[in-house]
Order: sequence, then C-alpha cells, then structure tokens
Amino acid sequence: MNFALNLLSVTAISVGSVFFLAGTVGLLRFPDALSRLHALTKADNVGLGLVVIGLLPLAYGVLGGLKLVVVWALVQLSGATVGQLIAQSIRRNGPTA
Amino acid sequence: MIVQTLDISLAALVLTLAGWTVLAHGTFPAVVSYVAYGLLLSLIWVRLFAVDVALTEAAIGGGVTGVLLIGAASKLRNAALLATERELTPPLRWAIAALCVFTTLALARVVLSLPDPSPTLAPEAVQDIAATGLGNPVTAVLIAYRAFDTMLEKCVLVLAVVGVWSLASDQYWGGTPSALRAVTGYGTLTFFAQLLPPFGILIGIRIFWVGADEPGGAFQGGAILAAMWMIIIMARLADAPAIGGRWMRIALAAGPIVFLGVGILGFIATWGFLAYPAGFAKPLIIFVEIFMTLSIAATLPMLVAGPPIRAPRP
Amino acid sequence: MTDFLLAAAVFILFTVAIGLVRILYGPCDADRAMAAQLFGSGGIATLLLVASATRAPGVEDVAMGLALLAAFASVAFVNSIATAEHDGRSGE
Amino acid sequence: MSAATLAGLTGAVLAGLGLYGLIIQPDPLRRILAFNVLGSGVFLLFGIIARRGAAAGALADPVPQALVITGIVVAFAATALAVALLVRLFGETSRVGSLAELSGQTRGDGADDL
Repeated sequence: MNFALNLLSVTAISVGSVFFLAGTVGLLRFPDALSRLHALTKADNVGLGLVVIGLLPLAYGVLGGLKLVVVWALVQLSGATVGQLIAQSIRRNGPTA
Repeated sequence: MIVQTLDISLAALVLTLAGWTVLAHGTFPAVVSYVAYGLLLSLIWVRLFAVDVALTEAAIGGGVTGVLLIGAASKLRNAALLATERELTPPLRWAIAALCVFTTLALARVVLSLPDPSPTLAPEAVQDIAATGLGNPVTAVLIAYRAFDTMLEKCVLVLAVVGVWSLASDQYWGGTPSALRAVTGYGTLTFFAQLLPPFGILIGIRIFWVGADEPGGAFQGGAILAAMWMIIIMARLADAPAIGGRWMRIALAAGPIVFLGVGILGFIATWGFLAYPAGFAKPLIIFVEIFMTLSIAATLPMLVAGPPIRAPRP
Repeated sequence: MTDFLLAAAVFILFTVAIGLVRILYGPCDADRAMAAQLFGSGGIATLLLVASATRAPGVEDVAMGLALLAAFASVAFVNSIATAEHDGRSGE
Repeated sequence: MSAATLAGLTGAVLAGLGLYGLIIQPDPLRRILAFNVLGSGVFLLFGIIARRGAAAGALADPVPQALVITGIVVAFAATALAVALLVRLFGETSRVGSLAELSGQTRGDGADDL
C-alpha cells in the first residue's frame, strides 16, 4: 500500500515536472504571443495539478490535503482568468501594447 | 546535499532577478522582475523557517505591491522625461560600484563572523508566552512584548495615507481615487472578482485567526482582505471609496485608536502602558487584532489607489 | 522520498526560471506578464514540494496566499494597458 | 555552508546591488525599486540572525522576525507614498511641458521603448 502510494507520488510529480518543462519550452519557442499563452495556461495548471496529486498521500491529515486541493483550484481559476484576460487584451490592443 | 542545491539555486535566482530589477533596460521589465523577485523571497523565508514573514511577503508582495508598481509603471510610461540628470561618467560609475562592492563585502564579513552560539531572545520570548494566551511567538512579540512598535507602525500607515491624500488637487479633496481599471471592463474579470473574494475573505480571516497559535496574524490576514477589496474595485464591481467618507476614515483609524485605547486601559488597570491585565490578555489581544486587520484591509488599497482624482459627489 | 521531492522542486524552479528570460527579451509586455504568471505557478509548486520535504509547519497557508493572489499582477497589467490607451486618446 | 549563512551572503549582495541601483538609476521609479531591493537585503540579514537564534524549541528567534514583518509593511507604505509623489510630480511636469524644458536641459532619448 505504502509502496503503491509512493509510486503514485513519484509518477505524478515527475509527470507534473515534465508539464512545467513543456510550458517553459512553449513560452520560449512558440512564435507569437497567443500561442505562447496557450502553452502557458495549458501546461502550468496540469503541472501543478499533478504535483498536488503526488503530494496528497504525503499531506498532513485531511485539512492539509484539502489545502493542497484549494491551492490547485485557486491557481486553476487564476490561470484560466489570466489566460482569457491577456488574450482579450491582445485582441483589443494589439500584441505590442 | 540536495537541500544545498536548492538553497544555492534560490540564492542564484534571487540575485539574478534583483540584478534585472536594478539594471534591466526599460521600466516594465524591471517591475515584472521585481514581482517575480518577491515570490522568490517568500521561498527563501520559508527556508529560513520564518513562515510568518513568508506569509507577509506573499500577501503584500504578491498582491498590493504588484498592483501598485505595475500601475505606476503604466502611469509613468513617458517618465524618462523626469530623469533630467545626466548619465554618470564611467569613472564615477566605477567609483560607485566599488563603494557598493565594499558595502557588500563589509556585510558579508559581518555575516561570516557572527558569534556562535548566536545571542537570542527566543527563550525569553517563549518563556512568558503562556501569560499572553498565545501560541505563536511572533504574534506574541508583535502584539505583546513589542506592542509599542506595532502601534506606532499602525500610526505610520495612517500617516502614509494622509501623505498620499495630501497630494490631491484642491478641487478633488474628499473625492474618489483612481481605480486602476480598464476603460471597458472584461467579462472574465467580473466573473473572477465575483468568485474569488468569498474564498479570499475566508482565507484572510483564517490566516488572521490562526495567527494566535500558528503562522499568520493581523498583517497577513489584513493584506489578503485588502487584496480582495482591490480585485472587486479593479473589476468594476464597486467604485473606489470617496476619501471623505466617514466609514472610510473610521476604518482607517480604528486600528491605532483601539490599540491606543487598550494601551491606556492597561495603564489604568496595571500601571503599565500597553500592559494587558492578567487573565484578560488573550481576549484583549484578539480585540485589538480584529481592528488592526480591519484597518490594514482599508489602508493598503487606499495607498495603492493614490490621491483622489475625481471631485466628490455633491 | 525527501530527496526526490527536493530534486523535483529544484527542477521545477529552474525550469520556470528559464522562462523568465521573456521578461528581459519580451518582445511585448504581454510576454513579460506571461513569464511572471508561469513563474508564479512554478513557484507555488516548488513551495509545496519544499514544504512537504522539509516538514516546515504552516507553509500550506503561504502557498494558499500566493495562489489566491496569483492573478493580481496580470490583472493589474491588463487593466493598466487599457487605462494607458484611454489616457493617450483623451490626452491627444 | 548552512542555509542561513548563504541567505545572509545573498542579503549582503542584494544590499550592495540595491545601493548601486539607487545611486546610478536616473529613472525615479527604478530608484524606488532599487531601494526596495536594498531593503529586502537588509531584511534577509535580520532573517538569518533570527534563524541562527533558534533556541528553546523555537525554530528561529521570533523578535527579529517580528521586526521584519513590521519592516515589510512600513516599506510598502513608504513605497506607496513615494510612488504617489512621483505620479503627482509627473502630472505637474507633463502639464507645463517636460521637466527637461523647465530646467533648460535637453535629453533626447525620450520614453523607454516598452
């Protein structure tokens, strides 16, 4: 049981790290602002979500786990909002604003 | 081993970002570097086991400071006009750089020659903590052992607001400050500002409340509440408050006034200014902290919003 | 396990920090804001991993505070563009 | 080297860097930023003194930590006041023309290209 949970943690956190890497690569390599935005908002939230899933078995009790989930939910909400806002602002004001 | 790698990485990154903040070309890159720098500082504070400080840095650096500086960078977009000073000549630059390196070396020398074991007030702080009814020694220092500092700091915040307001033009006195909002709103932002504050207010109150026993407290909770108020204003869900409003002013002054009142009460009850009568310490501390939190939540957005720019409604 | 968590923390921290060169080289301000946003998410992940590895008490609250305020800088940025545009137009 | 010493050295470099920016930056907003970097370097020095003072079951000495918390809040208030002064100054000078014209100096590079 313990081994299985550790395996889950290691797998989820490793995959999550790869998503952060993907987000950065996208941010650096994609050709224009809107595609970079896509890389950013997709990757970092999945990445953080997987890291949180990996940390859940290690959390202190139910409250600790709940806080981790709240952190993820809040970042998800912020990320989605910021993605929309920056995209709309680029459409309104042009990318060089 | 890996812990050291982490610490070295953190140090290297924080220095890089500080370097960009100071030396980058252009104001906006410098401001964004500074915002990211603030996030890294919270990580370093966690590594120094100063979670209360990390929370303050996160709440103030992540919320109000970013909004203040980005707003300022945008308002001062053409402010290179202000920089009338000539660029310094290279010999002078080198002399200044040498001075700064010397400062750094002197400080580093001090850091490396700190006495071991280090003098500490931790035993004294922990020893009498039971008398205050608190469990978090940092809160106990802030609100009991060094209460005078904290009260004066509240006064400094109110004075800063007075200073900012005093920059208003005469015809706008008593009016509303700028709200840092888009001319035409964003629907997404409205939704965000409707969804986030209930959770934010809950988390802000929680951080204030657990501050008695765990990391947290009036500053951190108040800064989060302040941020929630700001997002509501920024998303056009509410107008920035008029600076002449009675409730506004009561909220700003409540913290220092209640603190001072309790201090005088302590003088009457125990002949010690800001002393809490035995047995009543915890309720009094919570009472003072409630008003401090309220005052901070009112003060920080007013500091960010700046002086009034619209005349008061008749 | 502790070592793994710390290694993951260092990896994520460095990964998102590389993205920060967008702050210097833009090309536009939106890219700079995006880099800061990605760094925010990565910083929160790093913080959670470090907290779990070092068992420092109370750090989840710091992460919660950061997560709550993660959008603020970008919101201020988007609002500031629109206000600047407006001021520019009305000032001409 | 312990985490505390490393953070202390970081604080020392930050203080020097902030001081440098404070003196050489011609742009006032950049000076405010540099001043904040300088301040945070000093706060870190307080932080390591707190960390080294871990005793009696506490992970760090709470007194310097409390001072830093007060310091962060006051630094923010000072920054906000400085920014408000700067914005007002800019508003005044851009109304009557640029400060450069007022003081009779010319400075050709204009706005930062953002």
